[in-house]
Amino acid sequence: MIFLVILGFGLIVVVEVPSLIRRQYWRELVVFSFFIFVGLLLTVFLTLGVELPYIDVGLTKLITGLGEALGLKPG
Amino acid sequence: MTRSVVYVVKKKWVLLVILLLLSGCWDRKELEKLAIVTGIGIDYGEEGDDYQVSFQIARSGEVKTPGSSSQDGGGGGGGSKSVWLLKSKGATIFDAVRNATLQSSRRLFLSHNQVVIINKEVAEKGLLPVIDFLIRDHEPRLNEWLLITREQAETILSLESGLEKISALAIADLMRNYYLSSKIRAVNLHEFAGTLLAKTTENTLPIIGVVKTDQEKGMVIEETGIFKSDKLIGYLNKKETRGLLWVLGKTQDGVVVVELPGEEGKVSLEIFGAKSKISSKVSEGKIRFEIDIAEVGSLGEQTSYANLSSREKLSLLENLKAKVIVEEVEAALKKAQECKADIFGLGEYLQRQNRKEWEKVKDNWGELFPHLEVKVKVKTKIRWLGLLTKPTILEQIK
Amino acid sequence: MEEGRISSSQLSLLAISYLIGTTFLLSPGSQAKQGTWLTILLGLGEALIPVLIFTTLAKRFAGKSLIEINDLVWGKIVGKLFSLVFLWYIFHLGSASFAIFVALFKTTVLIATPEVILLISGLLSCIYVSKKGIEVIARTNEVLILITVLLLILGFLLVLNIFNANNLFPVIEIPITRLLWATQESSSLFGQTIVFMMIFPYLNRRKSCTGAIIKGLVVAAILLMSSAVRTTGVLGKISESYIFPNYETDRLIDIGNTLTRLEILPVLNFLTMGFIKSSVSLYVTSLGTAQLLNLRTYRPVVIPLGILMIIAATQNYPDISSHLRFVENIHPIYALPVQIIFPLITLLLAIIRRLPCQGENQ
Amino acid sequence: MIRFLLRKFGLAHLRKESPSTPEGKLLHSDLEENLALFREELGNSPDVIIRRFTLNLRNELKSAVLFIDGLIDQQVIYDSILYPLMIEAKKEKWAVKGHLIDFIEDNLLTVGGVDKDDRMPGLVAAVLAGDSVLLVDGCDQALAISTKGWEKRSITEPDTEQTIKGPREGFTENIRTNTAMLRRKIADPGLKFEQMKIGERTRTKVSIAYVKGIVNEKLVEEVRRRLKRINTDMVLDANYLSEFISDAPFSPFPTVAFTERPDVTAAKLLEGRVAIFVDGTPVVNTAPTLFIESFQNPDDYNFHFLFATMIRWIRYLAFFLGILLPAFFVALTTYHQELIPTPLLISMAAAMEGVPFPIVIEVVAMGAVFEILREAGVRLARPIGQTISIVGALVIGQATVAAGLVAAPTVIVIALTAIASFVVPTQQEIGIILRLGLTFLAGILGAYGILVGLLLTLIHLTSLRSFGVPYLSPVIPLSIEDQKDVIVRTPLWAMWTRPRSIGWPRPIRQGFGQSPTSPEETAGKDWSRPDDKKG
Repeated sequence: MIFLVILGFGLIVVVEVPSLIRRQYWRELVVFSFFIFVGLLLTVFLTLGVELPYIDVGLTKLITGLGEALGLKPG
Repeated sequence: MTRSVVYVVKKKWVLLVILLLLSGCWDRKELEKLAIVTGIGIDYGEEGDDYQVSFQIARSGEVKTPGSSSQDGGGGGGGSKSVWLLKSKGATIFDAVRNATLQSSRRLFLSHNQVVIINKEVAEKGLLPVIDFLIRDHEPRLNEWLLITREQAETILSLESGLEKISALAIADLMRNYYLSSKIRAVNLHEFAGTLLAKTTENTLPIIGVVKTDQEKGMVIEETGIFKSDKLIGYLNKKETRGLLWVLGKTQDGVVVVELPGEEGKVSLEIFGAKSKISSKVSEGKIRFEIDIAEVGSLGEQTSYANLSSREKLSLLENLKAKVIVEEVEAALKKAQECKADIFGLGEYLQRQNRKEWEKVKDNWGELFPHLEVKVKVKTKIRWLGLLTKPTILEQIK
Repeated sequence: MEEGRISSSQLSLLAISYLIGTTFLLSPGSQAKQGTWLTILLGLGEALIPVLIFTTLAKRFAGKSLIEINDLVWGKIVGKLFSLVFLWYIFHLGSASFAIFVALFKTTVLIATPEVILLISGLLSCIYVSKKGIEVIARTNEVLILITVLLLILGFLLVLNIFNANNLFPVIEIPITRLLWATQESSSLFGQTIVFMMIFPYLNRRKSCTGAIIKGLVVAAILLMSSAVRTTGVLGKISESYIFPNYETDRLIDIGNTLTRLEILPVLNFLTMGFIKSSVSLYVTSLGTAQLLNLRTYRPVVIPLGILMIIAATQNYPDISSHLRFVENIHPIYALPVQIIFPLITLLLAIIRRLPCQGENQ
Repeated sequence: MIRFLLRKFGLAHLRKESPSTPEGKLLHSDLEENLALFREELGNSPDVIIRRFTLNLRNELKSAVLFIDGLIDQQVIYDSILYPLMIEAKKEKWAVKGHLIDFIEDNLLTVGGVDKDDRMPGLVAAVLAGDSVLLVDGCDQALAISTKGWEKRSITEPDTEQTIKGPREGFTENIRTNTAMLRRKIADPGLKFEQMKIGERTRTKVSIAYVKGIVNEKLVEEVRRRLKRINTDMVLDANYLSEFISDAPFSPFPTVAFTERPDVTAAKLLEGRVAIFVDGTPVVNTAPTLFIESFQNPDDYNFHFLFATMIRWIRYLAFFLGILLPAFFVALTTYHQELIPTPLLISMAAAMEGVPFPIVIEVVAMGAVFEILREAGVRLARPIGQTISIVGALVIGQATVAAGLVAAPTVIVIALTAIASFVVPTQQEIGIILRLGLTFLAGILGAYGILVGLLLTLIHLTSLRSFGVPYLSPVIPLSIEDQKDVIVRTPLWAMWTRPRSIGWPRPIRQGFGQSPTSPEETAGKDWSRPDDKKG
């Protein structure tokens, strides 16, 4: 499974990077590789079954927290 | 530009192809690997509260149709019966459904299930635990018909229909053609569930039974069961059932038989359609309902010798018919009030028509309903006489 | 960065699809029971406030995207902060629409198929169209919206035989406070059109943005209201206990016992709308990121962001009902800063600072 | 990207290399030497004929006519070259003034096209093109006399584009004949041909045709540019060019259209398109090409418009059936059985009892079988081909079903698809590709797969352009007035504008409101074209 993930990402890199290099888009290349790396990291985590936090839950906590801080009643 | 764009295209397809190679076909269910369930019967098992669910499965091989060109339908096993009755036990319905696959070589496919037949005991204990799976799961259809039976549900499903190869389809058609007699209260799963959510209205379901002739057994819709929330508590006979249908405005066809005073023989008047209008009045804290039923029909048959084709005779008949209808409705009302079950949905009319009053009474509607006074007014018409002006008989014979 | 130009009518069509993209499935303000359509109507009215605010902002800085406006008005750091929040919001919207459709498919059509496959195969089209640029998105949308509207009308005709007008009354069954909250909920959904702040610069007639967006809003509202009426009319009381009321309505279609179980068609049809929503979100996120980091082209970041988006989709919510609660209770507040507060204070500061100075945008 | 790959594989130098061009050798004044030159250029292949004779004007001169047998018209050579030079020249004593060659050209040769040249390449080219070269001893110049004439196929109706009503003529292999046929259709001075030679070795005559005043000049310029770009050694058919000049070379959708019919070409030119004639093939390229053109058939305009409209809808329907039917079948029978009405489902299940393979496999396999049969039928001589395809189809269809290898519904579906796919000939190739892809997707993800496939296709289509014109126009971007020839085929008198996306420089095609009316209404009506008045 991990192998497939790596393969997929490798494919994307192979497909995207050459044109960037050819046009000397170094800045874009940096950004691209950063995001790709993050994506790869998260995907690997997911495939390894690491529990990542849920967005909605986090936002709910944040906003209710804010609401209480501001002394409003939470939605 | 073009080049890079096109290159993007190629890239995507490459990705897609790889994706497909990686992927199998998860949800594929081959048509010939399906056990097409047409009817479900629900009984209690012998011991305790676990269910015995019986599935009527169509043996597609046996159901010979012009479309099918493949010879002697494969796995069916030469049995001439075109359906297979499969019984399985389980703590819950879903459990039983999955346990069924211990016996069946094919995956049970519920999407084409037509009827759910539920044993009386189960109905008296409450239907909700039974129907929840049927609503929650994506496979069963919401417009499958619910029926109650005094027999074991499996016996009903094991009955042969006179005409159809698959009896469940026959039952479904019975339900669809309820209006021919207007003595069946046909309710499908969705309607039942919807009514369960209603604050005041109570459910009614048809009761199916077995009719025995000397050599063979057939099925028949006997009467209608009254529910309090999801529990079966009472019954309406055929007459009362039609009374209910009159109020619900579901009477579209059928026959009203009246006797002419002073003449022997009967006259059967065909119903061409009826509308009902329910209005609620509140005066000095008492709630009154008025049910107006407007009916149009024709002279269907006469077994008496009188010549009825005169206006006054017809209006007489109209009055007689009106009387019969009133009787039917009042009978139904009486039964409903005995059961404290507002099967007509009068409460909702109250809610729509005068909201405040409803707000007050909605919580003890069950207690209030039996003491409601309901006025029934029926207007009937006889517009057509069939193809005869007068009985085909010479006056002087009689 | 983006060569394409779109007409204002195309923009309205985009707005329509963006609004009904996911809303069709989990209909907004369904807590208002029979009053759903009413809350949508009120929500539309309320939504005009944010729309007018940010379109005024857009007109003031003609040809500038929200990111650039933020930089201009707030300077580099604060501006980028605001832009970041905005981009996160859009990104979240996109991932949410992915997630909702996965939920739909996992519960209805493709039970056993792993989410990843659904997500990736959906993402392919989104990446593809986003790379093609706004022009292609708009044109693709033209076709899809046409089909959608046709199918909606068809859906209406097909349920006429089981439509029961009595279910529509009484209109208001819930306390007024909840009604107001539901209104706020639907208005916050309409406010999502702020996403087009990134697309206004590519209008061929820039001044027409307000009209275009409002047209889109109105049509979308009409569509949503009609579908809400249809749902309540057909399902009645039970509608609020379903997760996907619209889907259930189509499950009930039964024409002469032959035309039954057509639910797959509307599902796919809504899916196309969701596709547009995800694509626009992905496109805008990439474009915004590119502008934020002053890249020369946004195309390289599309794929990585897309991947992040579907990862976010898998991590969006533990279960669909909790997401419903989120949309009902949290989103209205969560959307406030992005939809109203930031644009408003930006506009005010711009007025105070007399921005844009002459010759800065013309 | 291609450049990138080439560099990667070190093939870059191949692109630099271009066929060598022979440098121009001058003629000598001696006849023998000149002939020797020609021999070394042309070799002494048997079809190169050198006819020596003596030309006697005031004194006897050794001369020769050189031509290639089979490319020339014998009659012309004898009557208009040899006879005057050998017989007429004797009759009276000429006073030769000026240069001898000029004198001959002016006074003796009774042929249309004669031009003078003193360099080998031009003359050799002329000889190869079917002219004959006259060499006179003592002159370092030669005359290339046009004596072209060879066997031609007569004008017949094209087999690929048959019509029920309408003209029965189709283009031939000869470019002159073709251009002439077009001239006969359009007697407008605006109709222009631009000749150019493409192909280093074949030197194929290619001419761009367009109607000045209707066509968009930029378009013509673009076509010229793309044709000039081409640097290949052979052009044997119109496709040799279209593959070089199409916008999206990888797209399966044709962005350059083909036709063999003069009437179609004329119509397209008058809509503002450009046609590219290639010598040696009856096929003519027209551009820009819209997707919708595949559904517009010449007969649409030869029949009553209501009927034509109906037929066009049938065509749309058939196109979608041909692409989608197998996919839908697979999706329905393996994923969405709930959509099938119960009785039908049961009977289908009965039909599929005991069929060993998954339906996807069945469908794909049967599709492949059908394609094989079709190919065989096309390539073989017509009578055999038909028998083979029919018999094969019948036998295979019957046998497989009877043997229970394939379910009857599958066969029905495939057959229907096959028939449907023939209705829109120009989109057949795409039909095959899409059908296969969608069927696979349907087999894997059901209707969702189909949707994904269709989405990708739609995106691709919307992003396509043909010579700058959006491929899907006038549907996307929508132009209402062009729907007159898309959704419906309105009466011809109602089609008073040209397609917006193509013929826009001169939008008005004809006077407005010419619907036939009663004479007295028609009386004082002005039917002259608005844009004529303004210039």
